[in-house]
Amino acid sequence: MLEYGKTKLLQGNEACVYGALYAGVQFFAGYPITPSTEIAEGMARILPHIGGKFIQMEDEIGSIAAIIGASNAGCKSMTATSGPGYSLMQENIGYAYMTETPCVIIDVQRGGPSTGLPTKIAQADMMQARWGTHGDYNAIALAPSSAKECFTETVRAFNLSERFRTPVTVLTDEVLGHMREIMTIPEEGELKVHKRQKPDVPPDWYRHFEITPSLVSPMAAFGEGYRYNISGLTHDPDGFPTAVPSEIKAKLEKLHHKIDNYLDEITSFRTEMMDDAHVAVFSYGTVARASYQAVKMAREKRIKVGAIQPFTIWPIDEARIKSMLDGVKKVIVAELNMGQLFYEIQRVAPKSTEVFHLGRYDGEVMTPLQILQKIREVL
Amino acid sequence: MLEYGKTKLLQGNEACVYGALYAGVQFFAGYPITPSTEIAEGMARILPHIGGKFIQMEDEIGSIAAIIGASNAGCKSMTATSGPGYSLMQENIGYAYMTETPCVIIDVQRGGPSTGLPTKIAQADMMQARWGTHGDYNAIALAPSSAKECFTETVRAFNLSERFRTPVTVLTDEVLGHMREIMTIPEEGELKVHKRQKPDVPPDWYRHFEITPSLVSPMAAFGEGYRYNISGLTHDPDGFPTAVPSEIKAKLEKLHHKIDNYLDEITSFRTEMMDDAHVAVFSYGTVARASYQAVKMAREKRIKVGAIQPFTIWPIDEARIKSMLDGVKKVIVAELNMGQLFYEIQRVAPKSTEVFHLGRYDGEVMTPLQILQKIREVL
Amino acid sequence: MSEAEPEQKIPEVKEKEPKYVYGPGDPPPLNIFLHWCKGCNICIAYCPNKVLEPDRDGKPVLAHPEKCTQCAICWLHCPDFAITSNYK
Amino acid sequence: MSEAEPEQKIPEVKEKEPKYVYGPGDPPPLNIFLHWCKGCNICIAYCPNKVLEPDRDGKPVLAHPEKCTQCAICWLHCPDFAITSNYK
Amino acid sequence: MTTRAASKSMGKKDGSEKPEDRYEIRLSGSGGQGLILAGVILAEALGIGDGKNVVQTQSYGPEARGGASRADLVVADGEIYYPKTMKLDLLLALTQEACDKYYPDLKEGGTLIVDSTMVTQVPTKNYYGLPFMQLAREEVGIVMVANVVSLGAISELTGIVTRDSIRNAVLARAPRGTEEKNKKALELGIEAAKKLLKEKR
Amino acid sequence: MTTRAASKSMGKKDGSEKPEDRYEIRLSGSGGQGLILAGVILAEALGIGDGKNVVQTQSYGPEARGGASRADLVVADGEIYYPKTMKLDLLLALTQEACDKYYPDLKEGGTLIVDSTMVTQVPTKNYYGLPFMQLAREEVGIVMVANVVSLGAISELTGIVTRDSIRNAVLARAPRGTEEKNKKALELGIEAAKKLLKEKR
Amino acid sequence: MNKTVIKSDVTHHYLRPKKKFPNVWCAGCGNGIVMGALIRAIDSLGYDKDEVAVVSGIGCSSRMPVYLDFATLHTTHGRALAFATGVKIAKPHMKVIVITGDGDALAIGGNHFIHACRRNIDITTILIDNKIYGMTGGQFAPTTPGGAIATTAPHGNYEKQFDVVKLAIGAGASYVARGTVYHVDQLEKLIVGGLKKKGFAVIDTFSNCHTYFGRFNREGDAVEMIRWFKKNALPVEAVEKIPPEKRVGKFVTGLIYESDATEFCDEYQMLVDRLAGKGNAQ
Amino acid sequence: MNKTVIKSDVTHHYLRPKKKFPNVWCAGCGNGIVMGALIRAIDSLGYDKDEVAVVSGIGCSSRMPVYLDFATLHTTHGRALAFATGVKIAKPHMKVIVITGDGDALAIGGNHFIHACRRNIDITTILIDNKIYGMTGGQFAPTTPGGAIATTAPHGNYEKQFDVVKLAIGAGASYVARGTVYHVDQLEKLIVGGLKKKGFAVIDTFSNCHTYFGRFNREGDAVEMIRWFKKNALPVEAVEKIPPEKRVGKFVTGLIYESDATEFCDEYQMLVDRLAGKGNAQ
Ligand SMILES: Cc1ncc(C[n+]2csc(CCOP(=O)(O)OP(=O)(O)O)c2C)c(N)n1
Ligand SMILES: Cc1ncc(C[n+]2csc(CCOP(=O)(O)OP(=O)(O)O)c2C)c(N)n1
Ligand code: SF4
Ligand code: SF4
Ligand code: SF4
Ligand code: SF4
Ligand code: SF4
Ligand code: SF4
Ligand SMILES: [Mg+2]
Ligand SMILES: [Mg+2]
Repeated sequence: MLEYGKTKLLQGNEACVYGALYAGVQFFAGYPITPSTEIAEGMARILPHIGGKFIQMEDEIGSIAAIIGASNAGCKSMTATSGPGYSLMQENIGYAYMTETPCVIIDVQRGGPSTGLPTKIAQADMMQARWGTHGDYNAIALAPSSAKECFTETVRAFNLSERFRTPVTVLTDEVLGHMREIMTIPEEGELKVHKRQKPDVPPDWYRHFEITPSLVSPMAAFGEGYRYNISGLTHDPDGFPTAVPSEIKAKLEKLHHKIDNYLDEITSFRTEMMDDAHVAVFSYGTVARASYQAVKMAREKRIKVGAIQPFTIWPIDEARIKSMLDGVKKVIVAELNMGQLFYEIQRVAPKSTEVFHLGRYDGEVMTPLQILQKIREVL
Repeated sequence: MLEYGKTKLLQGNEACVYGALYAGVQFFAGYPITPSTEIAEGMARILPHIGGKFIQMEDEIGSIAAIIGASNAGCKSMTATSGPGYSLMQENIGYAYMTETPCVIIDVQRGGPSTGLPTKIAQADMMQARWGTHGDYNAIALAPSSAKECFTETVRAFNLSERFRTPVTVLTDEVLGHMREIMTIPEEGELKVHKRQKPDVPPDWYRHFEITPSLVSPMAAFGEGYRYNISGLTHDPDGFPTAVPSEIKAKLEKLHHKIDNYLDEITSFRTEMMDDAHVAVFSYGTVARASYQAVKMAREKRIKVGAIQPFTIWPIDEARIKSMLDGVKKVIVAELNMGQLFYEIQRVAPKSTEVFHLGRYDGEVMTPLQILQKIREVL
Repeated sequence: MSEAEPEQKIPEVKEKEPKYVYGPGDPPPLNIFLHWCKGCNICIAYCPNKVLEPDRDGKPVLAHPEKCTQCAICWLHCPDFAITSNYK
Repeated sequence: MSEAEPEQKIPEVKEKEPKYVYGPGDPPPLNIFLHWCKGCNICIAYCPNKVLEPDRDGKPVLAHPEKCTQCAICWLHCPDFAITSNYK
Repeated sequence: MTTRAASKSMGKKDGSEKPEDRYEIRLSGSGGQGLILAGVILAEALGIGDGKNVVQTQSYGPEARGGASRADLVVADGEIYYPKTMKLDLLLALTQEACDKYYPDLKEGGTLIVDSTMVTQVPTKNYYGLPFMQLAREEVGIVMVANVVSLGAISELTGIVTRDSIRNAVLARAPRGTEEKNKKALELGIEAAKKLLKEKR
Repeated sequence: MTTRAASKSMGKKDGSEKPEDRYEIRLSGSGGQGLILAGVILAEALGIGDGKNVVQTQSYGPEARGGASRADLVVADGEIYYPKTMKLDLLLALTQEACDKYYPDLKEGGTLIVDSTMVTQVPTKNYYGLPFMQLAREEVGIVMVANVVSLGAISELTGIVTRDSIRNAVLARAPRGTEEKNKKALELGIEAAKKLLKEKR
Repeated sequence: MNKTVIKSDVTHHYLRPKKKFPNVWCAGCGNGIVMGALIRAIDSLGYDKDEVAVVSGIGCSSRMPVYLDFATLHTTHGRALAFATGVKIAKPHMKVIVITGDGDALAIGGNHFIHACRRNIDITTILIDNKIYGMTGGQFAPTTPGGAIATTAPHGNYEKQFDVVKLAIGAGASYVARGTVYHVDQLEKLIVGGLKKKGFAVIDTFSNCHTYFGRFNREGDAVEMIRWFKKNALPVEAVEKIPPEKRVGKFVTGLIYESDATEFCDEYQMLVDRLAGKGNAQ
Repeated sequence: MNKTVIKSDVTHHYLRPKKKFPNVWCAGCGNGIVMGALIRAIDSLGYDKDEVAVVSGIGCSSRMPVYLDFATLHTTHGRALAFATGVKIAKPHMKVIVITGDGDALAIGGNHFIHACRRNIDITTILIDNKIYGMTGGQFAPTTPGGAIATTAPHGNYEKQFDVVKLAIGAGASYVARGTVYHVDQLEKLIVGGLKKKGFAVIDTFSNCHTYFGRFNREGDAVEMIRWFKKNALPVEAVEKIPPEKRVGKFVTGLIYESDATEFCDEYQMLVDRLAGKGNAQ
């Protein structure tokens, strides 16, 4: 059970469960996979106690389908998986983008490709979280780096998902998922919990995919007096399949801009000692913690280095990153892969900033020493 | 049947079939999906005549699995699909990367996300072709722009796939797949056909994933005197699951570098009127043809513009693109989506080159006039 | 929809359903929405009483309205909801 | 592997299989590869003749080699291929 | 490439490239009239018979199942860049709907050929009208070959395709047993067009 | 944070950030000895009882099923950045294998505690040895509580955790009906450690 | 259901006429006939429109929900039952109906199909079994008869077929029936039975795709194909009475199998109640 | 199979000893017992090592191929049969064996399972049915009995189970058997039967996961769990002879179903031959 205000020792995966409960999760469907399984297990234990629904589906495709179904029936819904399952979900994640269905997917990353390294860490699904399904869409993905952030970013994932009617991925990793950390469950009301915006028009006027000025449409639920169609075919504001070029274009622009127009609301960063930094370490998740440690060690050696940690992996806030790197001569992108976030920073960094990659991809966590060494190397 | 030297009117999809036959395809598994279905239909018609194998699987997951199985049993293998199917295949495409199994996947792109626009064009699976599955790997994807190129790029896809022991995606599109064009089937021997490199060591010495100096390992087939293990778990050179960091690292580097070390062999471009161009239009597939037309029209108006068409979409040859854009002030990336190739060009373009995006995403083909207008706009 | 032939006598049909008696001035037995009808011929072929005949486009015309017994076969089998009865 | 007790008489067993006669100087009836054995206890529990007994780690010791009838139950059920016979 | 009704080159030759000379055709009518097949036959005649470059496209999508139907061709001696039609040189319309819909795509001075019994309101005076459906039904006995009749007429009226090539192409695509009827349909179209040209002169 | 065996701060305070004072612990032995649970208990004692920050990690993977087992803790008053251990302040080793494997990770001057009957070759003279398994078996009657015995010893030997906190934490995690045995095990460890300290002095 | 009055326009009350008609189906396609039967079944049960959800996958058949004035969810190919499972569990009081094709339910969607059967979740599935993939232009389905021609079986189909009824029973469904688009009254009754059943119900519905299956296999147009159903249907009640030699080439219709297994959502609710009674877990 | 001599070390001839042993399985896990039976079955048939391919998915059970000295393909979770289908069609002369778990074959892999059954492709499938997901630490499987505890059924499993035998028969398999890790001789014979069968063969093999299933459900260690199989197995030959009340709680073992349906690769070859005889297509 969720106990507001209580201090607990929680695994990252458990913290995700509690975060979801805090955010009001009502439906969970999943299929076991290491290293995410504790999330499903926690849900199976708790949800029936609080009137929520848990189902273990036959596979990940079914899991994401079920949560999309449940979300459209009015439930805050979530699933959790790891790389192989995340890959299998891609088609239906695309369906969620297209049908603007809120739902949260937690991907506890492990080494890949393929079955890879089920019990070892990697951060190699980052690009997949943006580009994993076919077609044109926009994506939100968040990345915590501690049990506490597993909690808060899961809450934020639900909020953003419900707020923007779009699936949100939380990218954690094997170390984060399994490590235990002391954290205090926030009090009720301490964190914002976004409630899905219901329509305020009579059923006859309701358009499930209305192109509102804000680009986000209010959302009715099945069985509550509104009857409408939902389709994965490109559709008009009423949800009916269309092949009219202007309607197609409007739909895709809605999908993109309802996210890109709200970067301020969606993106979130932590920076440490960036004020006078000549060198920045850019990293997220478990690696960000190594970066802070390394920066601290480097500062003790009077090296002017700082650290930037995005909690929002997608969308990329180009302008903000540019301004954060303004005056920074060199930026090291540290990540547990052979280059993913690196490419994005390469793309958006100011022309005067040199971008370096520090990758680790042998199943082990990056250490502060490795980062420190790289800092020395690029100086 | 494939008739060497004969001139035919062929759909792009048919040209893919003939290209595959030319390259020696022996096994096809697929699941129907618009607009790729003619490829499966052609295979169903022809393969049983020539002793090849055709199977319609229960879904796309099964299709890609079957071709990987068949490839490991020694057959040149292929499947064809469109966006939704390509998404479903992602997990097993990752398995092919990991197990270094040659196979060809043709993705005839349509509008998306989700079911989207089955009978309308888009080019929005480009990033997915690189980042669609989870984990760390490298990818090859090719993009033809005519029936003839559907043929030759399919041949090239088989060659690269067999040469580098890796899956290769051919990205075509709805217009290309369905349009008919006059082309002459090359004579036997006219195009290179790469034969899979078999081991030349006795079975006891054979290591299926040997880290050779070239990084490409010779490949035995099942049932031919070599017995070995293949696994999607991260494995040692013998194919046995490993958790040893140095072995993990070596494996992932093999997957990346066996492609990146051979950019010259893999990447291929066509350029038109780039010699003195101040502006370049960068585009691929059907759009490249509109670009050539637009460039021609612009040149008649004395605008110094040229066109670059990559046949190899992945890997990105940074150095080559940088040198092609050397001296070009502005480059317009024209594509049928809201920004994909654009991001890559933004990333790799020389600092002195301004990069613009021209997207169309309403299900229609980009016209030469649209491009011409954009050229005028950026001048 | 189709011209009525007022004086004609209706042949006996052996059905339990109350017979439909088509008299002068009565509305036709069926309404056929030609816009929805695709001319599939099902109603025409399955009508046990040959009430319907195809027009130039293959769409049904009430050729013999007086023979209609309101047996419902046509409208229950019409895939396009193009037939309704004026009596049921 | 385990010390033999040469002179002991073998109890009658009612099996069709040729009886194994364990005499002085004979090799032990079974080989047990302790490195592969995980001490699951299956062989010990299922041996109909109580030939085997667990050592400190729970791994089987040929406590009564002379009672072995070579019935094969132990090695057919050993999940770890840790038992072979010296006679079959 | 030169044809009696060829379009003007779209731009000037600047020497740096072989000039392109696109000739664009649309065959239109309603689904089931065999216009895609007609497009394929014409493309094969031009491409395989006459050695031109040809690209044939068609419209899919909701339109495809019933309703309007069309086949587009771009013909050129050199490489064809943009594969879709930009401005038609020739439009064949077998229904009023098709004629109304596609006439605006015909370039000024382009050739319009219509089925004279189906298209009763022609948006220009400058056109050729022949009763293709009627000819097929009455003279060959199957309305299905109206598409081939119209190919005959096109070949005669525009000269874009050689007689031999179109004949071979029709025969190559005729289902077994229908060769004679198709041949007849083609000649019918040619003859009707000849008569029409004579009348017009 | 101050403890009897606290590590030195890893770096200097430069005023811009609260200085970090990591104390790193590894509990090691073989699978089935309950070391993960011991780690959890210790973490809860430190984190919930004593109000420290704690991160507990463990090794998964092939090692996890049987073989060596370990639980790592990083303890600090302030924020813990890097969650894994960097250089151990305290190593508990219940098997020889674990001692051999992890001793190199212990910092110079760090505390080594071993099971004195299991670990016969200790790589240093500077260590504490107590027969945890034997004590558990002989004094409590279940070898399973050796982990709790060792927690008692740790609390006494290092003082990193308060007596109350470790007691509460042990009781909170003890399965119903085993509270007494666990309490006994803890006291056993504390007493044994006291005796050992006295001997050493 | 009041049999004596077959209201002829009741169907229109449940359609979404605005710009959705005429529908996309070919002239004479059985999908429309099934839709009529479904509407009449729902109407006869007096369900409120707002308590009905209709979920489908992708295919000609799966287009049906778009036309119906309920909560409708047109999903991805093969996944209708998985989506529907989410809808049903989220709102157990809703009547959840799945419309699916033989390709959608049995090829790509086979796994969700057998698991829905196994769970015995209260969903009524109308499987429109036209022996082909209609939407994509006539490839063979797992139900296409041996020897039949399809675009991916141009030399005749050499694969074996699922017997949908056997498969559903083997997987655990509690209501398994077969109907045809000829037998519209029976079909309506079978759907009514399925809707009333608390558990997973499948109605394997033989329908015509004359555009592809009929054309490729010379089985004629809609009229002829539907006539074939009339001729070859064998009501389950009659099977035993008919000599085996007369059963050859025929297919059984009616309610073929029913069991009284408990339903999934009920089981879940029982757990919830049990836990509530028992107090909170740790 | 020569019953009179049970060579005790024949198994070692088929193992890959180099750094692969001891295997990853828990002490006493039935997977190893099944592996022994499989090896003896293959040996008794005298197959050449090079003509055997063993394909598996992901799971404890699916780790088996790694230890076997054949062509071995350890694939993705649930997909073994689809990969194996490719191998078999590519090299029809090879003996293709699939090792799979109840989760692998019946949860995520259910679709490939029923389609392999339907096609009746010549693959012998050993489904190691331990009623749980072992590899991931004890979640319930589609075979986990009602009421049983699993990590995702902490309050007791409220889902229904597949009857693997019924499902396989319903889907079209031509050889359906059940064995256990206690009855090693029978198991070996059933595998031999499956391998000889030209068509799709399933051997549903009850095995013990004492580490999770046994522990959670107080069914004891390997020895106890395997003893349970001994006690509750009912040979199919004996079923009829035993009064129904004595069958309660027992399960049937042996070759339960066999049909002589033609095999997939044979059908394909017939097509190829027919086309060759008929001359070339257009
Ligand atoms: C993932 C995916 N694969 C393939 C398709 C293409 N597709 C659409 S419908 C269909 C088959 C339809 O057959 P069926 O379910 O029998 O419906 P019918 O059209 O016959 O009513 C296929 C293969 C798709 N939309 N998505
Ligand atoms: C796509 C995907 N989903 C989930 C998993 C995680 N996973 C691995 S094995 C397994 C279940 C294994 O159960 P079973 O097949 O019964 O094998 P067992 O371990 O019991 O022998 C699961 C869920 C995975 N590897 N890949
Ligand atoms: S109701 Fe019956 S009799 Fe009347 S037109 Fe329809 S089918 Fe014929
Ligand atoms: S059945 Fe309906 S659609 Fe068909 S012809 Fe009759 S009215 Fe028209
Ligand atoms: S062969 Fe039989 S008698 Fe001998 S030890 Fe083994 S089980 Fe016991
Ligand atoms: S059965 Fe095998 S593994 Fe188990 S105790 Fe006996 S020898 Fe060891
Ligand atoms: S293609 Fe077949 S199934 Fe689809 S609408 Fe036409 S007749 Fe019906
Ligand atoms: S977890 Fe279970 S299935 Fe896996 S090896 Fe251990 S006993 Fe066997
Ligand atoms: Mg169908
Ligand atoms: Mg299992």
